[in-house]
Amino acid sequence: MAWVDYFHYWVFAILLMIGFFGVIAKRNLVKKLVGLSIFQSAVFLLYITMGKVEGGTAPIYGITDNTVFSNPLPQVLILTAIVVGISTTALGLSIVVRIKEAYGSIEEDVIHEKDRVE
Amino acid sequence: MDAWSNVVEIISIVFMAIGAFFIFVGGVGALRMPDFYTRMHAASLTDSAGPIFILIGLILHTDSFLVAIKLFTVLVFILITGPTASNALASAALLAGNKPSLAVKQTTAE
Amino acid sequence: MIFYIVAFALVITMCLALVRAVRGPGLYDRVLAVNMMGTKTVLLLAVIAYIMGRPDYIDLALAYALINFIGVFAVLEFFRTRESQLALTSSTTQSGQEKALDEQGGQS
Amino acid sequence: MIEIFNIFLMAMLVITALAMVSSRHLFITVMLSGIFSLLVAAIFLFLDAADVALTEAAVGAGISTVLFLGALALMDVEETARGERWVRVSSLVVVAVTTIALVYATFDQPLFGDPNAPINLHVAPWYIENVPVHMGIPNIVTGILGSYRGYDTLGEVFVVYTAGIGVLSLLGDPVKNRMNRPVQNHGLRHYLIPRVVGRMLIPFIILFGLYVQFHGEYSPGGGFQAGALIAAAMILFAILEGENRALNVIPMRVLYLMMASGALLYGGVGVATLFMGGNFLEYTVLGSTMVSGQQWGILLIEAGVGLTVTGVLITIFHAFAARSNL
Repeated sequence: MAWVDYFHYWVFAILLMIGFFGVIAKRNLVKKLVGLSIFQSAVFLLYITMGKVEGGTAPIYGITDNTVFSNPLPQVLILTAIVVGISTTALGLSIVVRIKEAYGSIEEDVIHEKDRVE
Repeated sequence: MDAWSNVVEIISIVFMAIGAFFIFVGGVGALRMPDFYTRMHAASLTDSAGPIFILIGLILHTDSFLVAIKLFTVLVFILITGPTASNALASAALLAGNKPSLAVKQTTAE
Repeated sequence: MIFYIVAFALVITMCLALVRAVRGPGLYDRVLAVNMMGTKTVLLLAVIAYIMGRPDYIDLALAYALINFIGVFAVLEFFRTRESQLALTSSTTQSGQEKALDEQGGQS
Repeated sequence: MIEIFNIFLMAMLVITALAMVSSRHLFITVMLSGIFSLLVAAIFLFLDAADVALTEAAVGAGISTVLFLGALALMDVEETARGERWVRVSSLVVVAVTTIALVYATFDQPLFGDPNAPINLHVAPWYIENVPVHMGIPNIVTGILGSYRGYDTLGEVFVVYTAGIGVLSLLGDPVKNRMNRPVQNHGLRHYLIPRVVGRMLIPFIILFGLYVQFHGEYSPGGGFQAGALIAAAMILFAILEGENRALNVIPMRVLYLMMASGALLYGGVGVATLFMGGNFLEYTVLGSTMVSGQQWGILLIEAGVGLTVTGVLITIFHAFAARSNL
């Protein structure tokens, strides 16, 4: 099955673009952050997919007799990136909370309108 | 392979099949039931029954004591947290004014 | 073979729960679907551990079994604080407002 | 055979993402993001990334939903404006064109699971071969994270620390914000069943977190996962008993100390190795042999990572919870 080999990459491309659409087309700031986190997950998925080795297993010695391991390096990068991702999402959310307190709205249109009036 | 391990093997397969059936029925129930509380009823009951059978089946299938203990711990935690989560969810729904609608619907239909 | 059958039943049930999560109709149906998905994921991880012959994967199932319900408690707390804030700001029809919120959730 | 499950899960992932972006109600989006995280964790496990799946499980199930709900409690949950039509159409066109370009580009990618793909040929075989020799620990991911890629991890820990400081400086000190509130939040103290069961499970979550922290060299785990799990336990306590009691258990001063001391411990190990005659973060000089020195170094820096991540995640939760929109 040839298409199975590329299926993971296609899912990555589609997810990436769904997240991108959320960022550019949605006017709600929280929605933009959700779009960013989908984008982020798509990139995580690409890294982990590329590190998978056929017939391999999780890179921990001594649990099975299998000595073909999947690539551990992308896993290291993504493991730290997930925790960094939630921290930066929290930072974005706190900016949105401050915007809501200053402008009374989290819709981009309303915020631009208020900026124009002042 | 002696007869006893064959029997255990068959019992474990039967248990897992029953568990898979319960899980699937729960999924269908959560999809087909008419209002929120009945859907929650279907989902939460089978979410307790399915894991009991599947995890006991897995425990019977294993040789390692450590794995059996870990699976048993998973089972205990599922049995504790699942109904609690259902209770909290029903509390949240009632709190926000979501009433069971089945009785009302029946009287209006007649 | 039985592991594959069980895993397949779990994945199909996850699809059914996903349909419930996407279609709604209310807000609580989504929470119910998340809760269902959680239990199925715990079982799926345990079964994958057997399919792949990796007993250490059961640690993951244990992690999910332990912390999966925190989200539902957070939902209860969310609606409780929202309710008490509505009661403070307008003492009139608080449950009516919540119902309007619920219906809007159902339409989307 | 296993690929079939993976394809199912990935299709569900795409459907979930579409529903997340198209839903008009932010509460629904947050709930669907919980499902998204569950599916991603299962897919990571199918792709042999046990450590990553454990991180996604701890962060997605325990922290992420709670944080989003904490932020949503401060704002409107409905999306009112949809934006102009031309914006939506033009962004749809841009997205469609880029998707086609990306899909076209995937045909030049190495095949899925190819052992001879460029990514699997350069440093990875060396790491897999040398982790048992240099460090004597079975978990290759922990070995790379702690030692070979120690600089990366140091940077990530400081990014997490900086994000914690950023949230604090944007939202203000939780203790002061709490004193200005008209109504104090008592959590789920009046809900008997959640409270009893939740309190019973908190010690087990913390115990499991410590197991993940200190068994991380032998099984999936490490400081990042353990930090998220222990933070989830404390967040659960705060939800059940109200934030005031949670702040009595771990005051903000202790949380600030945890955040800073974890990052300092990590940096301090590096400086200590400098003084002991090695390079920055060269753990070999810490012990009598290479293996024991490396193991001491990894143990210490994982402890630092766990402290910082726990401190930052609990601090972020308190910062959001103390803010009131009244």
